[in-house]
Amino acid sequence: MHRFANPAEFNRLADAILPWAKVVMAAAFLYGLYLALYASPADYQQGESVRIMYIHVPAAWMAMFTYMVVAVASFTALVWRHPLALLAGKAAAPIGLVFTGLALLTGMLWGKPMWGTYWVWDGRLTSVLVLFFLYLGYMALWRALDEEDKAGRAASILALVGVVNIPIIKFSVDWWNTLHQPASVMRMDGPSMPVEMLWPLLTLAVAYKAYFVVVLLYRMKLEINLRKLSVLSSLEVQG
Amino acid sequence: MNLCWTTLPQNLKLTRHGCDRGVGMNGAGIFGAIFARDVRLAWSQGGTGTMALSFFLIAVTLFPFGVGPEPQTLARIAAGVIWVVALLACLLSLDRLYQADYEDGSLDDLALSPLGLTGVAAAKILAHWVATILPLVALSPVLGMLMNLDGDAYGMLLLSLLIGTPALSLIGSVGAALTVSVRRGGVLMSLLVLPLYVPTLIFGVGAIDAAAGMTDALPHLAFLGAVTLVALVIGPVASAAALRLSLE
Amino acid sequence: MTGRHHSSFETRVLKADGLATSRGGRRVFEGLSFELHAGGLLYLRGPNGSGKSTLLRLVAGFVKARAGTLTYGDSDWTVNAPAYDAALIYAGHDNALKPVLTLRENALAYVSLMTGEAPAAARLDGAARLFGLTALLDRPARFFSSGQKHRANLMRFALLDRPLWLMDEPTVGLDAVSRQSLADLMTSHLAAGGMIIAATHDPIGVDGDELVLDNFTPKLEIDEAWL
Amino acid sequence: MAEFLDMGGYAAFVWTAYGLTALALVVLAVSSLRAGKKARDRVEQLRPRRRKGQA
Repeated sequence: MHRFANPAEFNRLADAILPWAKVVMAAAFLYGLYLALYASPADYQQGESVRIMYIHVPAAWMAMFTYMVVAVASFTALVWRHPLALLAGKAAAPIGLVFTGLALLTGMLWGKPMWGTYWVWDGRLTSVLVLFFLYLGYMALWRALDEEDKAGRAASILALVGVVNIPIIKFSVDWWNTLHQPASVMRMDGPSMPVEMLWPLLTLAVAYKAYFVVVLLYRMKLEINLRKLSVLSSLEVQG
Repeated sequence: MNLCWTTLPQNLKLTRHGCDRGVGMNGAGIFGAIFARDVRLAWSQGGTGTMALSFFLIAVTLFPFGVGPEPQTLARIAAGVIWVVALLACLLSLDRLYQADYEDGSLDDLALSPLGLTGVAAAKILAHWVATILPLVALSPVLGMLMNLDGDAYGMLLLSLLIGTPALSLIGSVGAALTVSVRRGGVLMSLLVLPLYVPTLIFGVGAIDAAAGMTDALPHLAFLGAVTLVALVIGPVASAAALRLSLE
Repeated sequence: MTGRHHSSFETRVLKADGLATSRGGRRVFEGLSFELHAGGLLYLRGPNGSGKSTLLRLVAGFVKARAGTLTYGDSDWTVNAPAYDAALIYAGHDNALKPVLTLRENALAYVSLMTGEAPAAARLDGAARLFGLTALLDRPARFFSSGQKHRANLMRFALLDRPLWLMDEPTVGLDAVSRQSLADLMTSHLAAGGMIIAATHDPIGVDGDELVLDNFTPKLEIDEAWL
Repeated sequence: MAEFLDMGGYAAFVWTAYGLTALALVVLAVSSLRAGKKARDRVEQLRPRRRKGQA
């Protein structure tokens, strides 16, 4: 079995990483929020509401990034039958779901002042919505099958099928978006942005990533202990 | 009669070794047998053929009651409604694609066929598409009339359904295989599969609207075909992997 | 014997060495070894849950072995699927019959699934006669009693010429006549050089070696790392 | 300070967005941490008894 296959080895690694990740997270959040809320200019068009972008875009990025993590974990779990990789997928998915939910929420709160309606069928927002359903499907499949190991591998297959389809979905939604509504709402996230706006965005992106590492390790520890519990209780049953 | 297998090549076409009358082992024969049996079952009593067709008819006729009978309104949403309902009919009929075999134990036999589970899945998907989806496509012009679809779009309606619906069967098959051991897995399957149907729906309807609006529908069809090809690569392989899980 | 033509199998040795597997997260057996040669019959004994069915499903390629090797001649069945060698017939608990199809159609479907060709009519009738199902050949399977369904499922052993037979509780629900037919079928298969592994409690009347699954229960239920 | 809080009239949207985001992230982190601790404690509870049983 691989070096990281047993939980004790993983816990040691996690305990080594956690303090550093927390420090980076705290620093990046503090500095990022300072930049985002105070030390960056308002947009000439959107005014102060552009500040919502600083937490909307990182959330959307992390929503996508987390699904990639789930897909890689699923691939490892299926190809090398690695039990911890299986649990990593299960641990990461809820975080991805929260990021996706936040991206949608902040997208709506950003759209309302500008376009007068909360929901705008903008290409990127719609892709994030579809991603939300992919997360729901993955997590529902984990719970649907009674045997944990089978449920994990079934969900892993779904994640791999999903990750192959994500670029196709993204492309088709953007295509559909230009077809029906040429003006795009969220143009403000490309590098074409003024530098003063890029810094808060990147800082908060780092903060979100560090946050992801911290919570993923928390949830991995949780999943490992839950697995141990089911193992121990199955032994109790046989006495 | 002497069975003289030594080592059999592990590809689809397993040729007979120079036996005098050994039992033949041809992959095409096996594929055809599975296909024929599934098409037969789809249209036998309790099969999905009639069910999908009647759902398709009834569900589309509901829309005029909902949005009102004005021809302009119906015409504008005709392509979208027909495609969405065809998609749902496909999803409904896929629920039992593997579950029936799983419950009566014949999934074990399917897994033991020399064709291999990927070939078996491909045969069953093709049977589902031919037996359950083609009738819908054949009927779609009638529903086009009901929905006052633009006159020039009928050809494109058929063409886009023909090119796009195989992807629905292929991806839906993966959902069916993943939920084969789940009681009432149909609801879960739709959650797993519907997000993956979005590209097919967008390009499918896009082609029809382009034809109706006298613009070039070719790009839509090209992307629709591309999505189906990707589904063709993923569908049988992922379905076989999922089915192997349920055999353990 | 009824019109079952004589076939001789050029079979290869089925060798299991140190097999271990787990099912439902629980280890089932460990260090299990046996050897089966042409003409050999192996009975699997042991209480329910000791892994009789799991071992049969492992040999059939449905369950993956966690450790150990299983070779059939030069083909390693722990690596590539036994299905491709087309060397075994597996009959599980369920009777794999489509209720809508008649017995003839079900048999035809099974044989063409395994070989790509339809069975000879004489052979199909012979198999039906063997299990006393001639009258039901053209009736849909949904009218069959469970005993008839089970006998219909056993017909597969008379329809295909394959060296290795895997039988899971074959005698369940069989009356005396059918039990004798099964015994005769098995005897002639062994005489022709075939091999059989049967998980069963009651005696079928054909002598063979015994493998008691209890001797291979795993020492450690779950590996230490997860405790 | 008041002017900062007003966010150019968009106070409601900006602060709701930031507030809900902070809330969601904190709740996720804390619940994950706490559930992990609870599960670990129950594992510790079960394990010694198991070892005693074996001894």
